Amino acid sequence: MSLQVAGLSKRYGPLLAVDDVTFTVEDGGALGLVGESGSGKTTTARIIAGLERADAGTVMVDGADRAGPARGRGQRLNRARQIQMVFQDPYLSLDPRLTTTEALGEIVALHEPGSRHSRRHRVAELLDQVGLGQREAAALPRQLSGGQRQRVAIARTLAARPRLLILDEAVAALDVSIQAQILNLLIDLRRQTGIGYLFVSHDLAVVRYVTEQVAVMHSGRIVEQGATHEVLARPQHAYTRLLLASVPRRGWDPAAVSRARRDLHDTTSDKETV
Amino acid sequence: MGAAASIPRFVAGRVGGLLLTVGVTSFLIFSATHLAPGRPEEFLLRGRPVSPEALAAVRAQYHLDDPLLVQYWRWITGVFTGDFGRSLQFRQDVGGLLASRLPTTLLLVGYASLMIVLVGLLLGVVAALRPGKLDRSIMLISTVAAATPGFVAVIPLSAVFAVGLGWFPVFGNGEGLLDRLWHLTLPAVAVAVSVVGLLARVTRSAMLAELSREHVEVARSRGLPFGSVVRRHALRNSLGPITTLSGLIVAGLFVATFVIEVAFGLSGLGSLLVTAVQAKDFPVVQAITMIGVLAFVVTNLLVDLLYPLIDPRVSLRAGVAR
Amino acid sequence: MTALAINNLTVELPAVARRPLVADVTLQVGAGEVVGLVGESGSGKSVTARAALGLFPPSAQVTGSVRVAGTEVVGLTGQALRRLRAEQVAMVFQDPRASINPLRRVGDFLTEALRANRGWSKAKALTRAVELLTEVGIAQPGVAVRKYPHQFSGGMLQRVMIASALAVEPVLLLADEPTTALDVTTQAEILATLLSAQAERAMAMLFVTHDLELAATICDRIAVMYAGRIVEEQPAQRLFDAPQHPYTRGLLTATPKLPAGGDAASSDVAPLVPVAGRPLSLAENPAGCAFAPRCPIVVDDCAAATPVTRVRDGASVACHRADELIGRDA
Amino acid sequence: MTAASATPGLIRRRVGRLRTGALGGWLNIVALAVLTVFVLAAVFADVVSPVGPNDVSLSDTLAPISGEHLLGADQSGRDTLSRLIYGARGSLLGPLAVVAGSTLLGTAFGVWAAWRGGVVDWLISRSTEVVFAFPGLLLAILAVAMIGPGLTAPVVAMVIAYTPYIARLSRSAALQEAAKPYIAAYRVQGFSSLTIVARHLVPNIVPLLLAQSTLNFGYALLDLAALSYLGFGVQPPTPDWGTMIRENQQAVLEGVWQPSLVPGVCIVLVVVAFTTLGEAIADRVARRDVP
Repeated sequence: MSLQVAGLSKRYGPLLAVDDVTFTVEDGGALGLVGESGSGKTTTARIIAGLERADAGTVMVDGADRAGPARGRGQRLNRARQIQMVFQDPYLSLDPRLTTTEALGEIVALHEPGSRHSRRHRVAELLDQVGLGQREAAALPRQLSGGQRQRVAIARTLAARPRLLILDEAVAALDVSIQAQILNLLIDLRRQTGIGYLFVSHDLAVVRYVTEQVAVMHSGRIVEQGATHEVLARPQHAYTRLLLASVPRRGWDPAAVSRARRDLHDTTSDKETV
Repeated sequence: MGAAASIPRFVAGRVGGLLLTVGVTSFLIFSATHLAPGRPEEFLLRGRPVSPEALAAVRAQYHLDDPLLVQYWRWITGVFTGDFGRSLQFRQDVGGLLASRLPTTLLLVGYASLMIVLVGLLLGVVAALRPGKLDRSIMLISTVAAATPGFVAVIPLSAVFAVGLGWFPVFGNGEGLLDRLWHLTLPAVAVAVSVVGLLARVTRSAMLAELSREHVEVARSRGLPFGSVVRRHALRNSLGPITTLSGLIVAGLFVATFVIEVAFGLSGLGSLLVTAVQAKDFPVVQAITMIGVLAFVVTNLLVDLLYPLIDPRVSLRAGVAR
Repeated sequence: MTALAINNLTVELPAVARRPLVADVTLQVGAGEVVGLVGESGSGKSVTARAALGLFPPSAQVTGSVRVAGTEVVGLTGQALRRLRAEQVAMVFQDPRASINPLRRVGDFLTEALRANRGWSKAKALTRAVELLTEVGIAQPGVAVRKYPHQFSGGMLQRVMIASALAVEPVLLLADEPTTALDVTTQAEILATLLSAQAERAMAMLFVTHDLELAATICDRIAVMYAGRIVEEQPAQRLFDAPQHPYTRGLLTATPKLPAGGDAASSDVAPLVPVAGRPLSLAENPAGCAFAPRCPIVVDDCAAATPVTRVRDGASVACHRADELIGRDA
Repeated sequence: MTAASATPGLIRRRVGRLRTGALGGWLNIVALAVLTVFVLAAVFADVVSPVGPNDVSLSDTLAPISGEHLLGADQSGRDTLSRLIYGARGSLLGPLAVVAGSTLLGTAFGVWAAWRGGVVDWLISRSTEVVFAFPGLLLAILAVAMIGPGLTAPVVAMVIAYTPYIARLSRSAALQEAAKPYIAAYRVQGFSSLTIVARHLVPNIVPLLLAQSTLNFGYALLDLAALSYLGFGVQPPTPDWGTMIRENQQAVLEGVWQPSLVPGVCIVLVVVAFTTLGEAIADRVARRDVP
């Protein structure tokens, strides 16, 4: 199953949030969608997930456009099995009243209705897939740590056996030591199940570990896309270069970076004026 | 954004909204009393048997045969020229009746509002700034006060201050401003009690919410004197919710005073409304209800217009964007 | 003179947390020095930094000593505490949007401290405010002072915050995650502004961050906190080259990195090595080393006693196995 | 964006909520006890009441507190305690009906407006504004003028008057809840709108609505008592607390205050109890939202 996004646009009042965005995620592939806040990356992701409607453009999966509203239960479930989404805030993305087991059981019952025994078996399998134990299975979201909540959120998406997972800043709210656990979990899951990723992030270093392809967004447009290691090694667009230069590392000079940024803004639109 | 250009538009928008609301509510009030069971002319004629001609004459005099919309139109255009029709009960112009009753009600509302805002704000601010015993005592008192409606407060007030100590009169409106105020003191206190409690509680929680804001912590971390932090940040920023509530309170007072007028036998709009309802004197009921609604809507409009001055983030065009 | 000297500081909040928010912390910041305080959420780094302002959570129990330019801060109240904040220490907070009163003009925010604390006239304070805004790189400062916070971007507002901190002419500047709430490309500008102001005034700066890589690039020395304690402290470069505490090592191997010059074109990425387990919550207070449950080199001793901090060659480490680790790396 | 230092914020939130409940937890227990006593008295009035509510004994007119009349007797020589106990029925049932009706209607309208948005939202919001313009008591008086005195007209009017408050609250709560990613996650999972709203959204705003409805019970009781006091509510000789105050007010001027004060105190007690409980629930709701 490949995802083909073409000519996607979305306007909020005077703001063109997404401007003619086109890219493809191959079956089982992983594309990083990189940009800062306001770049339109999250809106793009939400349109693909079906949470927002695009003003123009198509979202093709297996030759069918899923940009319009779903017609009927069958189509809704079918789309759910194509694409699932993991959100940034692992606390707010879980119903606070439901334990892990209840939250997962509900989705399993929707997508694979069967005997109670088979459902329980499937829930156990999902918990195992994301590395959660008995304690976490019986816990409410507020009793779990950030990393554990994000594991629950991932398990919940896997319950529908989707072919593509959208990860919207899925590790951004986590502490570094936990972030690495979740990143490794994502890498392992993909290796085991062949699932594809659309990995939305502001963090180029993180994108490097999870994706082979990357698209850089700026002010609603994709300014550069290509193989991740290529783009990181030889960025073509000035904005990509700035983004790369902004990441602190040894010998990093913030003053030089901020000069580069000012130059870029002088040449493009200046959105940071007072 | 040209602030100067958008202020008239903002005001116009709000006033337009107000007119729409007043239009709809006035029609509801008018049609409601007309859909009521029992015919007004039966009251007019006091059940006396009359000839059909006499009945028709009465109906014609009060325009009761016109279609509802025509009657409504006649009434609403009259309202804007001060003509509220004729009272069935007193057989005189409603406008004149209202004019004689309105001053008492207005004075009572003003007097009570003053007490409420002064005492309520003070109690709320003190409670927020003095956690511990004082806060708890004020909260207990204002919780009880908020639960004490005027007609209950009347009992201890008149038992102690009128009957026991004899400081204040129990009945009557008084003559001249000072005498009137003297007569209205107990009623005003009775009206104010529950609302003071409410305002104190809201002020306290608004202040506490602001005091726990990060920018207040930052202000303190900059070595600003505590008094100045409280005044310039906590109190200043709680003005929004406090003003909104005060507006609602003052608007609602109109109706609260109605009950107290009855309790103290004051001849204001409230006592007039009660007798009018009992007598099915619809023109009076309509007029007073309409005034109650107008008071409410206009006060809220004033608060709305004040809001952009309190909170600069409120875009004049978009209204309260929160 | 030492700008900031924290000795055995412990901050407890029994009503909220079972373990101390900050436990037995000792840390110095010299004049003109930039010290990084690094740790994850709940590690106590912000509480430690705020201690230098005498800003403790309400009803906190505080023991130990915090000296700013020789003045003891713990127990300081009233006028003396205000003078400390007005003249010695200033802080740049994480979220400028939340730190500045949204209902008052930016100029008001900048001048109110000068007027209240120094008794300056409005005009004099405003002139100074405009100078400071110019220094932190705000175009048209004369216009900016008349605007409200919501009319600024986050990055610009953080510059206003920095200007207000500089107005104090502080001995010690505290920066609590000053770029975390901002966009990646804004981060460099804020840091450049902060660092140039620091260098020009030879201020001492305590820089609090969760980002070890960031701390390493801008700090002279770094202290790493875990569960309320400083587990390791070293000069920045050496901390990077030879981390000694297993937690510091874990943080470094768990942080995703961009390719360095040589292997840039390679598509092979060395896997991340995460730290196992999860951080200690405020409700947990196990005996012994707080990191023991997550530590790859844990031994029986670790759960028995809290490790003492040992100093060697300018590096201090709180680990039962520190000697072995240092010996192995040497 | 990235892992922020949550500590001071978290502490501030937790300490902050320790300070909001100014009147300790024991008050909640007292409030519950008070309400239990009144509800039991109302339900078992026939059993616990010393005499009938309308048993007249003219020789006991305005009798003081004594062994025979534990709370004295009124102007007509009726036992105050007995009238109080029977009066609890109407005084509590009226507000219950108002709260039940307005909560159901208000929640339905509010959630509908929030979830559908667009024209539905516009219509509901505008209608809400119109009803807002009527203070509850005024609407009730108007209803009495139309339909006549009794419990029905005021209750119906108050349901209409209270519904917009609940509608506005549930609309904004539902909007806030619907913006949370867990609701988005359910949409992506393929659940129908009805399932999401009924199984996830509404249950998550119920505690908030419960808090407001508990507070509203107190306000409705005050409004209905005021109507009875004006003579528009429960009609004599059926006992009602508001009516009792009205009937015995004259006696205050003669120095006998207990027949009117006692029902007044009952009103205050019950309203304080509902306020206390409502705020306790609201406090818990606020606490739940701190992770």
